[in-house]
Amino acid sequence: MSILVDERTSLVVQGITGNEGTFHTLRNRDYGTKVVAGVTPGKGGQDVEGIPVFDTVARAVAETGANTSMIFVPPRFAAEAILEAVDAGIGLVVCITEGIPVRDLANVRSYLEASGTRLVGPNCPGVISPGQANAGIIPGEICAPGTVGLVSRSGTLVYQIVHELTQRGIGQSTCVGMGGDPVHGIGFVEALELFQADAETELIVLTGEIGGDDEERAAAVIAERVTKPVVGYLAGFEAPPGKRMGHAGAIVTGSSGTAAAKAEALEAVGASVGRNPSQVADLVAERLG
Amino acid sequence: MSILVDERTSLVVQGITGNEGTFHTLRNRDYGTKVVAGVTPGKGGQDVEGIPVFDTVARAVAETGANTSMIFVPPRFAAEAILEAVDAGIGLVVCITEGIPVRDLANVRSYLEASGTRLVGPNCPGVISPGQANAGIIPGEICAPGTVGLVSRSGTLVYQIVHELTQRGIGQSTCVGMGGDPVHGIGFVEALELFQADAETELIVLTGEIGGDDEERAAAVIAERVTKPVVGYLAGFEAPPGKRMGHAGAIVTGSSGTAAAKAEALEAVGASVGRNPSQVADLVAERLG
Amino acid sequence: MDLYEHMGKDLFRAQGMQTPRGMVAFSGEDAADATRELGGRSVVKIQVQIGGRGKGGGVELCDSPEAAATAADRMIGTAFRGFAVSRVLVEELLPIAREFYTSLLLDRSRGDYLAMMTAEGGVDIEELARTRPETLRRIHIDPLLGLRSYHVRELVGTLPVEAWEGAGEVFRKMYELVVERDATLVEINPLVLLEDDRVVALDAKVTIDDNALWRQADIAALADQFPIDEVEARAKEQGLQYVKLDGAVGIIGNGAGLVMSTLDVVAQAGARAANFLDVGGGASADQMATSLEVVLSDPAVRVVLVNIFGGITRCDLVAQGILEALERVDARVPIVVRLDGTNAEDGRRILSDAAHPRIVPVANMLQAAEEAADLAGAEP
Amino acid sequence: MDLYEHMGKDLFRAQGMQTPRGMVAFSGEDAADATRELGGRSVVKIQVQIGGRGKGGGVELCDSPEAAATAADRMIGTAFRGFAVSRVLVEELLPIAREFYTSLLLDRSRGDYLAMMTAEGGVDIEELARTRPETLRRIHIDPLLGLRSYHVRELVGTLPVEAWEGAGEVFRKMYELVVERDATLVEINPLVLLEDDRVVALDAKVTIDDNALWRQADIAALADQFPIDEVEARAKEQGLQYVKLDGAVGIIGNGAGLVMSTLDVVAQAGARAANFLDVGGGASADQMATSLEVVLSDPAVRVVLVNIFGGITRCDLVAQGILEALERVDARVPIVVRLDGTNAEDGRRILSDAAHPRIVPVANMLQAAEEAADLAGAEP
Repeated sequence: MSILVDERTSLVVQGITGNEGTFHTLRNRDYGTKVVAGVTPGKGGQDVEGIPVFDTVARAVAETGANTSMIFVPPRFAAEAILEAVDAGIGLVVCITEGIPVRDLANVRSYLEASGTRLVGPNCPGVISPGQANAGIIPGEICAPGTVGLVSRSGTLVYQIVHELTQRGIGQSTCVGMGGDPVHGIGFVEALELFQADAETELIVLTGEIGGDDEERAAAVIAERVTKPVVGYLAGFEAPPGKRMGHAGAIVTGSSGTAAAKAEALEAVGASVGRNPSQVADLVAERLG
Repeated sequence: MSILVDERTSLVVQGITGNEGTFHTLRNRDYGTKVVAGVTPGKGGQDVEGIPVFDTVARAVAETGANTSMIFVPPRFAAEAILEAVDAGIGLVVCITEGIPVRDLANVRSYLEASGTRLVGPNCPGVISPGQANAGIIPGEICAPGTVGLVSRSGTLVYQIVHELTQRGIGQSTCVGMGGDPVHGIGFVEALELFQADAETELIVLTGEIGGDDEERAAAVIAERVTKPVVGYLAGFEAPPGKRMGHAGAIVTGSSGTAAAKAEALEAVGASVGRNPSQVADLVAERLG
Repeated sequence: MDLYEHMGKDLFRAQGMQTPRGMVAFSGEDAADATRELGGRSVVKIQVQIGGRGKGGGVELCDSPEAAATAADRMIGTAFRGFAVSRVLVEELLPIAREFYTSLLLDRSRGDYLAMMTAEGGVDIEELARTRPETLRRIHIDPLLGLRSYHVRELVGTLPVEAWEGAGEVFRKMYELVVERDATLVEINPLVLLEDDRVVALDAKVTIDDNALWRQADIAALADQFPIDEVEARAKEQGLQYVKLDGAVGIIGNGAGLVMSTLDVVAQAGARAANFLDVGGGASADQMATSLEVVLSDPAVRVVLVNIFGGITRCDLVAQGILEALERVDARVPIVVRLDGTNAEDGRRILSDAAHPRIVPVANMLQAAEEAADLAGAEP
Repeated sequence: MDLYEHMGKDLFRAQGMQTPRGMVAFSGEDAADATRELGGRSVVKIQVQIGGRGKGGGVELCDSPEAAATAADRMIGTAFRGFAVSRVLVEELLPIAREFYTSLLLDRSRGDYLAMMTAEGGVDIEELARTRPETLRRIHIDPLLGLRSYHVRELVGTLPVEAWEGAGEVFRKMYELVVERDATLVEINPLVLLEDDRVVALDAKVTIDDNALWRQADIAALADQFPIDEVEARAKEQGLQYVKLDGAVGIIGNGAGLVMSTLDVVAQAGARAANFLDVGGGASADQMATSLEVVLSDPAVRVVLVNIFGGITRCDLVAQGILEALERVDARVPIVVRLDGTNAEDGRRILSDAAHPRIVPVANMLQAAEEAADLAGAEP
């Protein structure tokens, strides 16, 4: 088992004919992911190394049965691309695109609420269930199948921590990069619930950063309904207030959204919080026994 | 038990200061319904026979804890009134108003899907759980507490059938007038599910009419997950195609939406369908044993 | 409200859509003039609030003004499928390369809008959906989200590429009619691609939401142009819901569902209803009087059945209303009255005390139907 | 992007909101002229991209042009809470009857918009929400549904009735700024009711979504007017995410999270970061060279820590990039390099083969931090 993606994932890539889109599509197919279709308006009928390209997601779904979408289209068109996937009945949308206006994302999120579609991202590295499927840009080579579920706001911290885990011989059920934008799809709360319900996952690693209150809400969910051990990590203790640290969502506003407050919230509900990525991997090893 | 309304219902009346609003508010209070507030923009601070009036539903909820709204505002403002109730966190909205533009209702319905609010109506007589609460205009005098759940598109057919039941000594758990508009809130499907789950309800009466496919969808639900006996009635066998029979939604379009097809669909899944209201009551008596 | 084709096309043009040049003609002479102005050839089309004109002889290609006059004279003043024809639309003939179909309508089951488009022109769309669904593009549009470019891209997909832009633009305008003009149905069959690659609406079937006419005053004003039964018009003025049917039992009841049910039980009793009339919630003497007048003005009516279930309506007041009404109306036929519900006993006593020669009080709805059927069968 | 008050007010006026008459002044002389034009009295307000000016001495009431000149001279050229002051806003004094507070902002937890209004003017809103929540009206607006009249009715409810219409109108315009101008924050504190019942925005705090500046070209152009660190400006031109901090360890990494984490581990090792620099996904020689130049241009930097985790980025290419960069950049301090992930061994070998005197290769992130902290502590 795993969450979000697995061997039943049939991937359609929106923006498949762009450089990044083509590169990661082929990379994911090489990893073993079932990539069944691509979408680029106006390029329907073409193919990308044998993967058929359609003009709309609806066509791709009708012709290939795609159930998951990965989005690489430019920021001006990305919100519309998510909506298109929702209307086409796609179950999981993974939006890699960075720089989407937040108002567009607010519209998307409102529309998602009444739909049966889940969104990961945007501005995220995507989702990988090692050995099963990769819908995103997390390098498959650093992952290994196993029982640790990982969810992170930062992409490179996913890589860093997965790498440390794999080096210690600890595999992962699924790694989710939820993205660094202030308004996003699946967050810690949903990921925790999915991992808690996933039979294969034994321990959950949660990697947060400054800004917003995702981590604080995660802590509430851990207290209420997560029985599996949780190891946390927070980045940004040294970030000054009012400065955006790379990610659009990574900003301490006044006294709210600090790494210290988030670490405290997680520790208060029994999560072990590591001081650095390496220590996170040590704590995981320890708690897995 | 009962569905939708009961002794925990705290009613706020939107449009309380209009003639109809005042009349039915007081009638429902006399019936024993807990009417806690009214809303009329610009009349906040006044009262209607001791019931405080507020400028907004949000205020009414904040000050009185209202959980159910009954709407009597004119058709041009009614859709907005429903949205206001949704945003104020009202759990059940009963909209009596007739004549709301269907585009406004389509917007409302889309918004409702992501909310926790249920809508009954519009263009409906409302909901009564005899002996507990009345949120609407169904005359309490003709009802009696009991175990028959009734749901109807037509208002006067609710009265007619409830009357026949009560005269035979058969009481009702809840009577729902779902309304005669083409786009509406709770339909047969939701009512069936609620009655099926309600411990007190032993038998369900479903009163349909020409137009749309609510009855056909109800039949599918009955087949799938309703184990309680269902007695049906259909009005409009004599209605000619293309003519709107009073209700905006009561129209046979081409060969679709006929009473005969609906009766057939219900009988095919084991419901007993009466030929007239009196026979419906007879069938109920029979099946209750 | 179902619009005539020419009214629908007026809305199309106001929205910026392309339609053939054309004029409404009320006589053969008009049609000949119009045809002359259009260059000597035209298509003459019956204007009625119903479809199926092409197969029903309601559309004729005319090679000369004289032919147009003949066609128009043949059409005007007749009835098409029971609808009186007062006018025809005379339009230019266009060099058509391909014919398509498109429609946009309120999907009442889902509460959203359903759009369809296909490159197969001039076909029966329900038939096509059943037999060759792959040729038909269907999408749903959430009203809060609105129309998006991917909806349009998906819809036009079966059309030839040269028609994509034009057909997409037409569809955007159709959606504007839903949003801005409260249309619940917009159907164009055929939508055509011309030889110069323009995409033009050759037909227009538009329905506007009756509940929204208050905010579409110009469209509401068009209602005057439709032929309407005099009796229906009178009832409408009085706020009564009246539909003319073809039996002999006049029906008056309170509530649409109850009246429909009354029609059915009368049929079950072996007679047929002469009308549907919902007197509404109040049922005052005034409303009763108007209702009786309306129903009795139909010469086919041989008996009237008044079926009132008193909910909020009080039956004693209804009984008084009926008696007062009978002082103002010449009741030329028997009136079967069934009163039940709130204050029914008082109401029945009032009627029996009055002992009006035309009033036949009955105990319940079934008895009412049987009595009315009997009386309808008897000599008038 | 946080706008100056006067820019926010320009947007307000463009939207049809009322603001006091005023002029931007870049000198005491300007301020005196402006005050003369305003009738001899004015309020002089520091323009900075941060709040708290009222309590911080950034606002001064002036009874004469001379007083305004003095105030402006005192303010301009200084720094307010670390923000350089290049200008003041000189505004007319208005006859104020009451002061209110209102704001509208993106609620990132819910993905909708949160609006607040209270009749309590000039207070700390977070404090008020904690101590007297009943005085504060809060509503959420779903972006697809949009602003509705009941939202406005609820918001203005604690204000005096004579302010309802004016304040409601102000709020509608604020919401337009969200929809039309991509504002993520609009705060007016105070919003005032004048003695003649007009409602006027006395202040303006507006933030525009950086991700939406491509469709707000006029607002994007305002960025030139903000004081910006020269180094930050250079980094921005190169597409690098750079934030100046006040330690001695220059940090370069790939990915915002990893860079933040590097800042933290450096602090844990006892040193402080001189900057945040995210080199992004590519990490080519060009990007590396620019990154090094940017970081080294800060004289406080005594050591640079390059922390790269190769995911898609290949560490061998990064190593080559660093070496090439060092041919173009004068590396005046040691450069601690940690490479891990894809092709890390190749990368490390390339660096050790090169044996560049300034490069200090390390095995992992913790070691990198300790090494860097050590070097930062040593003599430069």
